[in-house]
Amino acid sequence: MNILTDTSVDSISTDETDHLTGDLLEISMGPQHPSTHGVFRMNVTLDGEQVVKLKPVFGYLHRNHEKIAETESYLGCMPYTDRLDYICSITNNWAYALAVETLAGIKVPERAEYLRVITGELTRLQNHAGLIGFLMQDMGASGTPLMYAFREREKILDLFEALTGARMMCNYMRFGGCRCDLPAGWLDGAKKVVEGFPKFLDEFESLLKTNEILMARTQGVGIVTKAQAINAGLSGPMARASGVDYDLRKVDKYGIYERFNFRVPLGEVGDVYDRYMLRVLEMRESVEILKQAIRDLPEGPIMDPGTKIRGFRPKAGEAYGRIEGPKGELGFYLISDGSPNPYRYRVRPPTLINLTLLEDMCLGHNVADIVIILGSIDIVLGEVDR
Amino acid sequence: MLGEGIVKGLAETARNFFGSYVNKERLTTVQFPEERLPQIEATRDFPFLVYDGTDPEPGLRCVACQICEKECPPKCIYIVKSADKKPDATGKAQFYPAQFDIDISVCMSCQICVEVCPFDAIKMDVEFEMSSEDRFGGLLLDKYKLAKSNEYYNKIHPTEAGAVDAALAEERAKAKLAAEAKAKKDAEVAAAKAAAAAAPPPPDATPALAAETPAPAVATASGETK
Amino acid sequence: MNLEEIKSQIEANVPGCRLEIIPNGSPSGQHSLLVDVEHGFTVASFLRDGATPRFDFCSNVTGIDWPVKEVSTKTKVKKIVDGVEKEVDEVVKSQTGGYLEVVYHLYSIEQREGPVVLRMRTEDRAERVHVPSLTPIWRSAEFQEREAYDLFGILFDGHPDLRRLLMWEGFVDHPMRRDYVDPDDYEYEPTAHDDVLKRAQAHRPAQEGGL
Amino acid sequence: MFETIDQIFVLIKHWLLGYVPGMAQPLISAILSVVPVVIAFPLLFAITTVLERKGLGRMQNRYGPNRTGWFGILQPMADGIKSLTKEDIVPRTADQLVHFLAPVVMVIASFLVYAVVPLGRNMVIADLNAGVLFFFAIGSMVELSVFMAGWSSHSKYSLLGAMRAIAQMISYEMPLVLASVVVIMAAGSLSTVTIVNMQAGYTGIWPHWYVFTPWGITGFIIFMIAATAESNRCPFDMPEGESEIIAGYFIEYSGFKFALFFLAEYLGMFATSAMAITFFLGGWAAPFSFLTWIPSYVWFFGKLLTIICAFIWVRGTLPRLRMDQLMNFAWKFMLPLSLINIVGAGIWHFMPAGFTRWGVVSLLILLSCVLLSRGLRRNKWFHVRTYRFAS
Repeated sequence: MNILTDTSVDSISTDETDHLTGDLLEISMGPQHPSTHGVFRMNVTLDGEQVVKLKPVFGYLHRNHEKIAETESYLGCMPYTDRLDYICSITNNWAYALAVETLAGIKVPERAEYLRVITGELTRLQNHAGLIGFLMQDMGASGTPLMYAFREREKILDLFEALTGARMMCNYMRFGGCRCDLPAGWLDGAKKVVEGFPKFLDEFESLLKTNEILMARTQGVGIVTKAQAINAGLSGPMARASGVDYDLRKVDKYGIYERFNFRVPLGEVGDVYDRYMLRVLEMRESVEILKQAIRDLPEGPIMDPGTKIRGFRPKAGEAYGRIEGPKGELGFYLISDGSPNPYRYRVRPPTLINLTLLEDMCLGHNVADIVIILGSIDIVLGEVDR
Repeated sequence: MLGEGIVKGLAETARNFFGSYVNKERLTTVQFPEERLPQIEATRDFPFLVYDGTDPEPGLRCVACQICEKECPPKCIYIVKSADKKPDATGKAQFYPAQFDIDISVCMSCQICVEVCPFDAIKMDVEFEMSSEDRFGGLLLDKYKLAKSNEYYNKIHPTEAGAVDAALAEERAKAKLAAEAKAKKDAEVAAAKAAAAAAPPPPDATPALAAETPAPAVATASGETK
Repeated sequence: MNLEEIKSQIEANVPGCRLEIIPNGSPSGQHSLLVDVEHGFTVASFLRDGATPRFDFCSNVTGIDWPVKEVSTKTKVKKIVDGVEKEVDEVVKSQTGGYLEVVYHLYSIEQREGPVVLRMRTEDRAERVHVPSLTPIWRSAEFQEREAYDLFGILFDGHPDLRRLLMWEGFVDHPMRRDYVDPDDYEYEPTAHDDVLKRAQAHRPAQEGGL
Repeated sequence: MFETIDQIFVLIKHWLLGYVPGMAQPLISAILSVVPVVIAFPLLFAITTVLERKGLGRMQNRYGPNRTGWFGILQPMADGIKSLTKEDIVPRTADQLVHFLAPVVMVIASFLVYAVVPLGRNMVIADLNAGVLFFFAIGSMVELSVFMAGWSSHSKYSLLGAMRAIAQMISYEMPLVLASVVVIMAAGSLSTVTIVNMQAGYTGIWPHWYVFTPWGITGFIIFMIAATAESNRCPFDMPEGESEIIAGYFIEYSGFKFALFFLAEYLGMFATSAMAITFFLGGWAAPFSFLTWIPSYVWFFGKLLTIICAFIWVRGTLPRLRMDQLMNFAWKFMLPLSLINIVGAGIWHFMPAGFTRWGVVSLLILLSCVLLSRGLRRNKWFHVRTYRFAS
């Protein structure tokens, strides 16, 4: 079996092999693997099909985002944040804008806050829809749920294009507000999409909710307890599936989230099924928020008139701003030394930190389970590797 | 009963299977080269340079101020400022870009150049079929490839272009008024030298704002009158 | 929740530790607590288990590089110049920085409080770059400390698995340091007008000759 | 007239054989029987690939292939040309000979089983009196070639895939055979032709298919589930599991060898479907007595296409099971149920005809089905959950 042993740098030694039960099999899942959601690699040691060791290997998509940002102006960093988690660029914009606003003490006009909530929640919808589709794809459902999810996601991306000009790299927010106001008829389109969305969720649920194969595959797989989740810094739906009641929209009440009436679903077990169901439930809550926000959207300016976008120089100091991104707590930590470029620009990537417990979750499970556990974490390599 | 959920799922896919034949909502695919989606007005991909009038050479609004070059996050714009001034579409002497290149293989379509441009000279295009066999040269657009007329801009982004044109017209009208006032004053002051100052200014190429005003004016051609 | 309160709580419970509140000049008002390296671990475990509120959630861990920087401050001093007393500007030059810093952003999920910003500083930027690892206390620091080690070269004592995270094994430098210089031997994507291209071109003959 | 159309292939064969000297007749006769089958089924494979891709596409709200030829009819030709012109890559460390032989063995085995499949009235290549036995014996050769492919590739993924495939195929061979035992009991013969003939009669307009008995329908369902697993179709496609072990045992194959695996897989699926038709759906027999004028082979291929469509439908809907769950299902549900089904068939045989035996046998099978599924469901992790919300 020597040839079958990986000899790469971070390969795991198999010295402790018990010769009575045979050799361990070491496989490298990724960086070229259809289910690692990008160029992610896991060095997996298998006993038969059971995982006895798993080491994630990062950095295949590393481009030193933080270093690039140190050479850019505060405005120039904004389009780069789109490319962190390229599925939900608008919430990345929001987190960065929030951090800069905290750093410089900028007030955001009310209409802009509403626009942020609307676009941000639409982002959450399309992210979660895509994720549950991909999770089913990882489970082997030959694309059908994924295509249904994408059909729905497409409508939201069309809205983004009509508003910001781009489907994914929106570059929509600015510190002090938003870049552009709604075009004519946009709100009606958004209303239609939002009202049609629960229909898609119902369809998706009747396709899969009571499916025996889905339940057998996902329940009891990749369990994270509440204490583990808090200690490992899990955030977003990952933490809430384990029963951690921590939604930054409720806790920090950033923006205008305290005005909206919505609930935070919590899981009991913390397995893949809970993570999947939580996303479905969160989508329903997001639809509620969107309905309220579209109803209440006030007129007014969308940019703080006192904020200078170009040549922006905040006072020396530092700030940590965080929002509840679709994937978890997305934070930006900025240090200013008074120059037009940030002295230090740090992204707190939710998906990287959610991966902390990957090995713990996978141990003792099968190869097939690794794939769905990874799928349920919802990683985007643009953000993990930055 | 075992299999209930499976049967439900089968019913759902069957519904979608037949639905895709009768319901246009279900079959959203667009057969691309033959069918095309209607152009969304806000769509953006790569920048282009707007020129007024019919000839791009004098009509380019760009005055090579190089703000976009500085602000461009991936640094894909390359500008060489001209040494001399040439009259632009309105007839005023302006600096112009001797060279204006955008490497669209580097450009990330963030439209920050559009936002920072004080002269409404650079705008976002919607043309996306730009594949080229030459990986480097073919994707490096010079100012002749980048220059597109204001009519084209009006066609692709009607609302935005309308607003820009209105603002520009207002600026020009203001500039004209100011220049007329100034010319009048000059005329009064220089009444003695009647031949030199009394000549009426050309209708379009009216001298404009004072040079120190940073407003998005097309031109600051006060040098002409002085 | 007040940073002063937490400071006094820590001082009462962790004897001998040196704490300092670093003020934050920005409107965010997120002041931070500088902890000495020797007591960093004890202070952190007290914050997680003993403090009120308990800071059970470590959100963000990152490194910052502060290279030696000369700061000149102008002060007006009365001096006797040429026998006459005059008010003269005197420039006092002082050095700041010269260390690497680790920042932890702590929150309390139970009490919904935070953030408490915890900082630790290494002695210098070259050799003595050790700080205690807080991974045994907060698991969430595991990858982030690895990243700080990778990108800044901060050594975390007590980290269970301190390897590079984003750069590959065998990479020598730490790219997030302020004085980092690109090795200049990557396969650059040629771009017209790019100074990168020029550098790459300038580098190529040397590389071909050298290898 | 209808008789002639029904027997047209047989008549053509006999007419052609008339020109052949007596000594060569057995050989030519064999060739004349084999060649149409070897042509017809790959053709069906081509049609199925288009059908599958278009059907899946429609289920997923998209068009599917529609660019090559009219409505994408020529897509399999394009695929075939593509795979023929692709480079044939053999890993350096692979066992070259076995690596080459594996797809060949698989295709040969897949073709051999068609020898006993009655495609229409008087249309069978070889009417063996142990035809069913032949079918299962040759069918298990596929396992050999799968293992050859998995082992010789010298890749970890292919090894995993081969191990999964062997475990799965051997486990599901059991219920597959046991489900067909009821038919053999009823027909009293191992010959496929006899089995079909036994089902060819009608009561009124209703046919005598075995599927219209309680043990028949149970046997049919078990047979179809096992056939899905045997032919590595979704939701039992673990040996390939493209999201887990990428392509399983044929991960290291490319070009035409890959296409051969693909072909063999579909041929295997057709063969087991054809056997299910033969055993339970009356083979080439028409479903109603007034429809017997339609040629028998049309009925056979019609039924085959229907079953293929069902396969595609299932594939478009279900996610994949996990290996251990798959094994549990085979050994704890399928196997006991097929054994009970045999008992049921026995009871049926010895009870007088009428509603009583319908009731007794149905009750027996239903009861055991419920009990067995409860046994599977006893697992703690098998419930629809409700969720609470934070206050």
